[in-house]
Amino acid sequence: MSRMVEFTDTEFMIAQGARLLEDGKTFFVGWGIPQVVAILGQKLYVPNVIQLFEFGAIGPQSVLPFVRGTMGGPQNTYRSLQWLNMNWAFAYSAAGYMDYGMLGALQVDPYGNINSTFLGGTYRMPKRRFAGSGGGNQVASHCWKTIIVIRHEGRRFVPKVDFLTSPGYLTGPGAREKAGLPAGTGPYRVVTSKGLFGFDDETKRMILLAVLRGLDPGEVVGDMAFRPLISKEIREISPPTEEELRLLREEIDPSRFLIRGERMSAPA
Amino acid sequence: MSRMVEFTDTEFMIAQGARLLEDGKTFFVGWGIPQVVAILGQKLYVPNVIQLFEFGAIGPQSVLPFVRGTMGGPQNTYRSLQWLNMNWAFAYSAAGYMDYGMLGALQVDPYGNINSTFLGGTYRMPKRRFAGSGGGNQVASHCWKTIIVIRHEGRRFVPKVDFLTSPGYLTGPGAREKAGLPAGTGPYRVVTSKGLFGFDDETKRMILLAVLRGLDPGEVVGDMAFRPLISKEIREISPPTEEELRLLREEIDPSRFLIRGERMSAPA
Amino acid sequence: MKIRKDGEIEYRFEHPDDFRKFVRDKRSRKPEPKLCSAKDAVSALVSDGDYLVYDFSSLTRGPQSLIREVIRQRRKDLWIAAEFTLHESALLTGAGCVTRIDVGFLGYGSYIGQAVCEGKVRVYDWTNGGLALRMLAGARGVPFLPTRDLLGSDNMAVSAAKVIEDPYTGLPLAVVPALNPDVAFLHVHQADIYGDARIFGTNLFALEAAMASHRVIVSAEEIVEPEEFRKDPMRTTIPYFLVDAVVHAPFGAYPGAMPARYEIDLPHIDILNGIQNEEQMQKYLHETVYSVADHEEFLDRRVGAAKMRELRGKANIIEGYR
Amino acid sequence: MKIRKDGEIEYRFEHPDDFRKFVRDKRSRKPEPKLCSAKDAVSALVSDGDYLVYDFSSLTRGPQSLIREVIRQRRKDLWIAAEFTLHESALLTGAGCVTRIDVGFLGYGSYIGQAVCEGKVRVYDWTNGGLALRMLAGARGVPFLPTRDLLGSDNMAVSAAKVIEDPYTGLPLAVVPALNPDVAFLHVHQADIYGDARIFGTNLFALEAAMASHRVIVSAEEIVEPEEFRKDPMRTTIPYFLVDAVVHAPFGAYPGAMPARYEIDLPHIDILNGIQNEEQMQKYLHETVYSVADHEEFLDRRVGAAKMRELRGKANIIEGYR
Repeated sequence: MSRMVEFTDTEFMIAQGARLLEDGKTFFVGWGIPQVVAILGQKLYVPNVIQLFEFGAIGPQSVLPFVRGTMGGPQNTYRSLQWLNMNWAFAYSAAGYMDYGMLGALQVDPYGNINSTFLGGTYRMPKRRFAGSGGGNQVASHCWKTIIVIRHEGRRFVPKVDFLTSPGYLTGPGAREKAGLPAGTGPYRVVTSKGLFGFDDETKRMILLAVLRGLDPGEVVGDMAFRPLISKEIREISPPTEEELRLLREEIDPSRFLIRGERMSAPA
Repeated sequence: MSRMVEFTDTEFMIAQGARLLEDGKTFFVGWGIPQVVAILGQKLYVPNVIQLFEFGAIGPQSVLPFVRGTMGGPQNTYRSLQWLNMNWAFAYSAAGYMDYGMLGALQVDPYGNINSTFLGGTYRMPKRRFAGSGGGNQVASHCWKTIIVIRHEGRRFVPKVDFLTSPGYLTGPGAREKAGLPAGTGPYRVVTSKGLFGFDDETKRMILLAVLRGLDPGEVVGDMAFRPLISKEIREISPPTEEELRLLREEIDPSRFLIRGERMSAPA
Repeated sequence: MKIRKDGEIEYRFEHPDDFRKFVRDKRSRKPEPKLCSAKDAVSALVSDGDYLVYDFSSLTRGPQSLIREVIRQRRKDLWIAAEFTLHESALLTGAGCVTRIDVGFLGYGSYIGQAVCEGKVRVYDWTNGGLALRMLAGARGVPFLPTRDLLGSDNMAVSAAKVIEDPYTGLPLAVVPALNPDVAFLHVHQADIYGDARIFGTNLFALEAAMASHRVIVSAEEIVEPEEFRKDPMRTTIPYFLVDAVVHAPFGAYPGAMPARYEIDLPHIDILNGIQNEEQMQKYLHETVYSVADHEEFLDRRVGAAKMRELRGKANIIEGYR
Repeated sequence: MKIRKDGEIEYRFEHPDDFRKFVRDKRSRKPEPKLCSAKDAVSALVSDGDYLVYDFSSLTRGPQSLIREVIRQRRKDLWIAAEFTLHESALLTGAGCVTRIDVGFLGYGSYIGQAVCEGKVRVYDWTNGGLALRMLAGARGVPFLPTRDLLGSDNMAVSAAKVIEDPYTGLPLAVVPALNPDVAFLHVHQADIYGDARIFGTNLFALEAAMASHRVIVSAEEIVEPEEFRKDPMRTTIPYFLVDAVVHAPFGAYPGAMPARYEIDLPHIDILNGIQNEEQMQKYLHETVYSVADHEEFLDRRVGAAKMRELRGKANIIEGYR
């Protein structure tokens, strides 16, 4: 049998995200994991991707190693094409210049609606309160294709989000346009720690496209609180490559601040 | 009898304008004569006036001599506090930061409404077409006190302007507010080549406040196509001082590009 | 009246004509020396119940020394815009200074989340883009600005954003009301004694906030000659007539970073992130704020010359920051 | 469909979703060399019937060499925004290139005024502020922006500006529709071969126009290394992915001035201002445009090295322009 690769769920999500990027396109980068996805992708796969940050950095080329807590600092605004401010950053996305956006989520529903605001209880009296939208709502509203990154825990995939922080396809086909959101936009992929989902063209519901090598699709969707669609042929996702892991662990995040997580393994 | 001073109507209007400025206030400067008014005023009377130009120069200290046709060039953006753009310039005025504005006019009506667009005929088929608003409409709408500078020719003072380019008091008291224009704004003074007009608090109609020394108020208003109010006591305006004329002729506009005009004289 | 109610939602709103009158009557255009201590600036310009905004974040170029001074002076009932902010919300809440927060991004560490759950502070979610746009509206003197986000999200329901029909296309558009804060804090690289200020690098809405606010306190790493600004007007972020007080505050962004000046103090940030309960919060506030008289003493006794040297040394990326 | 009618008023308007799709499908984000001749740029990117905008004015940093190339190629039925413009409107009208003008400020010299009276060109008065705001709306991807001017004036009646009621105060507000031009011309101090561009000094709406337009032609006094832009991102006016063509055009603003590079040629400007009739106009166009193959030959045979030396020498104010 083939050699097993060891990695964390975060490393797997980051690697998947990096592989999804398209060279020569623009990428609206959210806080945290997306920052590392952008760096890894630019190093390995998409040298000409243009990163954009909500705080006004247009096209930076981040300095390595990634220093945690430097959102907006010299390391991740280094060698930008242009330094502006937040209203200009969102003008770029609102006018259609941002091809991809990437966001984390606490909860996601079958239509890719994102909750990053609170869990349980009510808005006024939540059980647990989190950061909220930040610029996520703008990213999910403006970017042509939004990629959601979420740890694969069943309870995170809910029929209805506790709070709709950032719009997916809302209630289904045509709902975004009806609400006034820019036409032709919406969630594109959901990267999890076990697989990759897309959205069905007709129903706009989440559909399983691929799973980590060695995993059983049935098990992957088994514990989800809603039943996603399942593509006829499920692709297999190779685990993080040696090169991806080396870059992540040695060059990008040697302090393991962002890449740490649950240990996983899969056949190389 | 006292010595007579010789000057042009333009020089007189510029001198009057310069005397109206208030030190330590902001002044939205329009094209042409207002530029020279600002320079003369800053040199002689109001060293701390902050000039603002629609093309984004905040607080420039113009270089002498005034070079015609350099609107936006290094000479009249020199030593600015800040260089921005047009949308920011009008943000300053819209948010209430501009105390005074100064505009020229083809026609003005009893309420200080300004026409700088066309004379005669219709908008589609005018007899004579001119530059139009430029930024004049914004200046007259946003600034707290707008000063109008106009050559004293009867036909320019009309009951109704051929085209309302920049708003005065529109149809009278309360009309600006009713139209949605910022409260408490409006025309403040009308500087002509023979006298100075203000606006009656109650009726918002133009009222003669002062005339050039030696002129008869009755004659000044005699040839106007509408009958302005006349203040109980009409002040006397001294002609351009030696210092004003020296600065204008020797330092500010030696080429006499802007200050030339009809010859006048008055007792010193 | 600057606070409005829309059902159970409260939002800060001022009629543009009222703000304009304030700008006309109360904001001097005269170049006057405004250099003063943080203590004097905050006591003169920040009152209980004020709405406060700041730029940039607690990790980068945030006005941390001014925030600490507000805490030291125990202001009450403040309303803040937690725009791209992080620890400020938690600290100001822990110190009992803040009762309402427009979000934004609610920072991290579990303390502030708990405070919301326990009803210690009332939050209104506008999103970062929504708050930045509200500030732009306030700076442009218009009562609202339209945008094609927020639509379809629950942020619409918990803020005073509304949906209108675009008169040109019939499109539903979200609109947000102008925001004209009572006070804005801006920590900058350079300022002169009149208030002309320069920020190097990106900013959230520095100029918008300065134009839209009733009062502006600038804290600066360095005080430079007024002449410097007129020699390079493209570099001016804020002109003096938008500023009410200038505080000379080297290391004013500490424990955050000041781009090209000093790096972030990560161990200190970890302490902040680790604050879980009231006891830890009060201990932190005592050590960093209450037990020192001012920012200078804080640097002296709680940070130290060696640490500052170290952090300065780490700030090795200076390209573009001039 | 990019032209709308509102009664007898025509205005340029594009649904924001249509412009967004164009941006997605037709505007490359790839760094590709875009250096080309004015001839190639204009023939490839400017078509009959296009809506054209430019920044700054014919006296200062205007894209005069590009305007002359448009005339040389005898484009027809153009619609221009005469924003803070001066002679361009007259020249383009005299050359039969323009049929509609959004005003702005209609320049001077009596020629253009006569053309309007004779119905040679159709004008729509939006005011400078109105046009700048339309450009900002186009750049921000919203169908309109509100403003507290235009109200009560006749410009409302001869443009497609409308009055709406503010949902927060009930105030009447003027709104102007977004403008998304077909082409924007920007003459800049420095550009690289990909299109990154720097303007020194003030501008009208350079970034707004570049973001809001379908195609952008940059003409530059100087071509610099791409590296230069990334070393000083605060100085970047336009990033490369907003630009379609880069033309190296020394003295491209002639007879106007290029701040800190060369002064205005006043005698030439006097000739322009003196144009009163068709004969003088055609004579001027023949001498300065039709009878020379391109900008280089124009400088060579119509301006001359001595004059250029003189104008360079007069540009003695360089402070701040870097």
